[in-house]
Amino acid sequence: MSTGLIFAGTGAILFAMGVAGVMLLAHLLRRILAFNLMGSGAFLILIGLAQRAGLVDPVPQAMVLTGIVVSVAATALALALTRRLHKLTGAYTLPATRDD
Amino acid sequence: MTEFFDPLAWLILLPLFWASGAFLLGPTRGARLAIVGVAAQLWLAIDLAVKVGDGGTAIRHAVGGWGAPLGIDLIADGLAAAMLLLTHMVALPLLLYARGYFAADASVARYFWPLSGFLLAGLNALFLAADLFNLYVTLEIVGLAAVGLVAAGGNATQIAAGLRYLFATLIGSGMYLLGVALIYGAYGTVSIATLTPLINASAASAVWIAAALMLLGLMLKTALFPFHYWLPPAHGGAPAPVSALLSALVVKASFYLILRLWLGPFAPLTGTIAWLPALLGSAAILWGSWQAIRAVRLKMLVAYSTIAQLGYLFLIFPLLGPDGLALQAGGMQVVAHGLAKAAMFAAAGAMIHVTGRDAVADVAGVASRMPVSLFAFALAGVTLMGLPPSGGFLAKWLLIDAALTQGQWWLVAVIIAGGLLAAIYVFRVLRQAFLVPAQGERRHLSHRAPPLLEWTAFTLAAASVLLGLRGVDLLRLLAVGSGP
Amino acid sequence: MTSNEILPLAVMASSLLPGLIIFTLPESRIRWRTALNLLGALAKLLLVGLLLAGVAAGEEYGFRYAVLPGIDLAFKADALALLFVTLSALLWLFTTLYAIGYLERSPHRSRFFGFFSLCVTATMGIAMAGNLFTFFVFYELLTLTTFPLVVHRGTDKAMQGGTVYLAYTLGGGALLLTGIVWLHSLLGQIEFTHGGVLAALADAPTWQLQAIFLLLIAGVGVKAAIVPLHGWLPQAMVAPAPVSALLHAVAVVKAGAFGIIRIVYEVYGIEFAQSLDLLTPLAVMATVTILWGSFRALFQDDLKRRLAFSTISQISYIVLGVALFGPLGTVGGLVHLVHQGLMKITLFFCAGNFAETLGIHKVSEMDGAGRRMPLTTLAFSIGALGMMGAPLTAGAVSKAWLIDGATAAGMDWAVWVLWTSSLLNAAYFLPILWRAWLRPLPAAFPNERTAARGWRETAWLLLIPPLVTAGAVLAAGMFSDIAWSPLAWAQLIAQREYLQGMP
Amino acid sequence: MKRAAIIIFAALFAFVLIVAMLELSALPSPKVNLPAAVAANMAASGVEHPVTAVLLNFRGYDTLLEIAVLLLVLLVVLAVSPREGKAPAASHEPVLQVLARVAVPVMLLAAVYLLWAGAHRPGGAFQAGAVLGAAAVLLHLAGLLPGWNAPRLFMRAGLAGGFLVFLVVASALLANGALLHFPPEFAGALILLIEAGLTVSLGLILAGLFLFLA
Repeated sequence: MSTGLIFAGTGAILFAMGVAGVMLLAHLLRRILAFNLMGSGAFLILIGLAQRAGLVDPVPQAMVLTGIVVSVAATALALALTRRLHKLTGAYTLPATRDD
Repeated sequence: MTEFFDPLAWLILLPLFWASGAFLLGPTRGARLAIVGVAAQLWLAIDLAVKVGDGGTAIRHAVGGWGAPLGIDLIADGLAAAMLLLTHMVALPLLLYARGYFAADASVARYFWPLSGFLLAGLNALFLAADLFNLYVTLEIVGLAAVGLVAAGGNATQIAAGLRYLFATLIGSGMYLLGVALIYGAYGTVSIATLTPLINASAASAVWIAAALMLLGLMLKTALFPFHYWLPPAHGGAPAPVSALLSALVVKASFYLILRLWLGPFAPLTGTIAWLPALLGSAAILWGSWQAIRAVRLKMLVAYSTIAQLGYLFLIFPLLGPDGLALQAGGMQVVAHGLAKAAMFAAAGAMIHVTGRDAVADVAGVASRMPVSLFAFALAGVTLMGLPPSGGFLAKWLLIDAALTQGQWWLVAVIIAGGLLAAIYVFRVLRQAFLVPAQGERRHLSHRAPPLLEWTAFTLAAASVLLGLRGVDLLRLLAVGSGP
Repeated sequence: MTSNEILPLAVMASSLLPGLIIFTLPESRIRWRTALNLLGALAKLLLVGLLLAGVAAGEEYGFRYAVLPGIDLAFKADALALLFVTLSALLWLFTTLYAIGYLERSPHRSRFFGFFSLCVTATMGIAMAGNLFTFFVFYELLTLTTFPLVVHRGTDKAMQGGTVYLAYTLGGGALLLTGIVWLHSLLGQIEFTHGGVLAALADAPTWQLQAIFLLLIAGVGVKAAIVPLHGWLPQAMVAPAPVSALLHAVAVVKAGAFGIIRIVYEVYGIEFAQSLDLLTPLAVMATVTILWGSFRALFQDDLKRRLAFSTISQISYIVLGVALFGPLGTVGGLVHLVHQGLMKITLFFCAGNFAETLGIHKVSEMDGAGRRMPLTTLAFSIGALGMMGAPLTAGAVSKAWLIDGATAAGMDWAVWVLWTSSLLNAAYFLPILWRAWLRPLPAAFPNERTAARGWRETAWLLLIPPLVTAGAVLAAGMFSDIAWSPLAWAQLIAQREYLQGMP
Repeated sequence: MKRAAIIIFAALFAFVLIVAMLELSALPSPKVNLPAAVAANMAASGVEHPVTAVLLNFRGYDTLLEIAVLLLVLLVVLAVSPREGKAPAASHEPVLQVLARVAVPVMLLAAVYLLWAGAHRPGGAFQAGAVLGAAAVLLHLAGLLPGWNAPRLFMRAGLAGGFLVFLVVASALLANGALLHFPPEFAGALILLIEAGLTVSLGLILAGLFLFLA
């Protein structure tokens, strides 16, 4: 088994953990971390799977760089909203939904 | 080699320019810049639709001059051109509406203009993209800009709705991204045109997983039942022009992408499970309508109606056939609902603006005070109910025709039931509006709605109805570049 | 565009444009509104006159506009269309005059007259529809434009009536749409053609064609108030009197009956419908409706409700005429479309006058009304006698042709039905006439306004329309043999449907 | 119950995914060979490092949109963090201050190096901008830089400037036939121009994501 595949396999586990985390964790900071785990998992698979034969492929690397910036941006947005919510409601969890 | 004023490139560049410009210049001049920019974009979209429609073939723009698969291509076929046209036909009246709506509230307006610019840029880029990874980036622009617009109001409900929406959209794009990673791993490319001939029914299981992940992620972003939980608070809680943009356009973008993938690269994989989206779509129609019927707040009613109307779009998947009826029905429904729902949110916003209250019950007496807004609401309702001569009616006709041709009787029943349920929630509002209000309640109707708010809503509603008379033209455009 | 294309469109525009302009007029511009209304109505009559002359001379009027691939918005002003168009255009003029008088000083008149004009436009569209698609478009438009009129008063009771009306008509619309699209997917086209288009589908499974027939008839049957789809009609009585006149005589109920005629003659074709065993069930349905409506009318004390059940019964005369399978019955049904309109609008005008002038809403309050309002009561009596089929009235002519048709078709039971219904009609109309003319004046009418308004009997605008339509009832009865009478026109149509349609 | 179901489902998903990837690795290499295409076109790209070439030339359009994402997120952060009155003064941390006074000049130097190095080895505008942003955050944490108020025109120009430079270059190149179609002879210079602009703006944006909230 090549290094690339080990990375990809780790990515699969991280992604699954991230998804479970986003669905299960109520605390918003934890949920944001879980989301980042998901992203990292996907990035690892993108690079690892493409390089399973051991050759370096610059295209997925560039994609991952782009993806990281996007995910930084999304994380910043989530943190800013969480901070604002905490300031307004004093809670780090989402209020229960009401249909109306 | 293309000309300098290539509409494909400028449809993406222009909104980015005016979004940055609006940020630099501040809200007042930013608003003017935005409206001029969107007007120019509308002209470009019309120009593109004419070119695509008359030329009869898709138009391609190779960014960087490399061409796929090394570079990224932009492709405008009939479906993309129709979506771009819809986007700007909705956006221009809505931005004018927003100018009136935010006139009193500079703090929200400050970031509305640049954010709506980024949203439009993202939508245009998404409709034109022909590269799976590029699509991921455009999806994120659209998703994050939409979340921003929901949250920009800044009160606790809006922030919470924004966060809920943010997590939904991030899980959706995360699943999509994982799918892209697997596809790249399997085929070494993310260009849709290059991929399409490579994928067949004997593809590796990783490709099947990728397709499932991408389609599911996009369904989450489209708020298909049962992934709809995030939509009502987001669309019902945002300021009216934002709700209108989101309901009319943003959810359509991810649907557009589902359709693209379903008909394109994933076509060999999806044949056997086409009934699943239709089943979920049927559930969406019934559940969304039911929630709209019992909603207390007016904007919630409209938001749940969006869930129901999105359901219709997913009914087309088992009906996609060589006759193209189902695809035509889907395209017609996207355009008709986009115009109508924008109009409905705009009209509801104008009513709430004047009455100062958000409950369906408070609409009583609006018929005599705001006839234009009510008329706009009613015309939009005609489209949602699928009554003639609206665009929604043509969509329903085509859909029933497709279902009957394929012998899918249960879909006919769902479509008919959906129309009647829509009538219940639309007439719930109209009935209330015609009621003579009790004497004490009149004081809430003290000031008049700005005419700009009322008439932009009316324009959108009238367009959704008049679309019913131009059905042939839209279908001719949709046919360009579709099918084998 | 040729003049033969423009004329049908102009007929529709003559009510559409005034309607749209009226919406934008402020409430206070009474003269403008009145002028626009009358100008539109007169222009329409003039245009219809041109069409009538042209069609009688064999000209063909029509217009097509592609909406979907293979589906057109198609209009054709043939003889059958013009029967309905002429009736509606004529009655629209009188109803407008009446409504102007009736709604004097009440709020929201711009809205009322705007939707009123749109209703008539939709009716014209139904009459001149060239295919089922176009028919459906205007059929639903009629539903939408009548709703604001039914709920016009804005009271809880009006809302309830409006809701019931919508529930029935939109439900019917859904059935109709299903039937139409089903037919379209089988046949590929849905044009109205003399002699029908369905014979081409003779190979298709019979059950499918029968099911489609059921869907289509149920769809239009809601508006035609065929039992058991009639529940909305008595409820919709909460609307103002001019709206009731519109619902019962000019537009809605008529549109349903007219739809049945088009479907039987020009979609299925009378011969083909007969071969599918569809006409006898239709005749039975009509019979049940005729008897049930008359029977229920007997027990209504509310005057307008009694009239409403009477409408349910009378409209099915038309359906029965269609189902009798023969030219005589056809003529009877078609001519009754016109005659019933004339008679029923007279009755509703008069009922409105009684309510407006004396506050009378119930049959039991009618005592002595004829002494206080002799002219109105005279018009009412003519209408009522016409409904009973008394000699020299329009009703007598239609009944005679229907009975002849039933005899010729060998359906003797239908003759008995018609006679029974006439007896029932007499049983629920004669007591009203008796009370009005022969009972002494009561101590006071429920809400008499004659003195307060300075009227001799009632306002002129309320009095003239019923007198004119009552005169028309008599004229149609006495001069039915001359050219241009409704009967002559119905004979022309029957001739075209039966002779030209056959290979 | 729900918790257990999700965990089991996630584990199952990871397992299936790994199996699928193993199956994929047993198949022959993909038919499309992008690394070869990148290598073949390196000469015309204007830079020497393949990742930078993909990032700014072959797939430069992705990067353009990615900067748009960052800018738009900054706007949302500004929108939801309305600053009432003056920004709070930062706390006084003597030890950190010493560290910051030493580290920040080194970080500036590192940023310039990273920007320049991006052309032929790992590095580039984003990395350089990240270092700049980190320097600003360090200064703030050390109490040497107060949190930022809602941006004035000058600051807004700095935040959006890099993106606007990129946008202007991208659209000007339409005259050369396509969006971002670099002529090989000017590609290197134009890419350096874009990267320099981006470094400043990205530094400000990343710092802003922290400091506008602080």
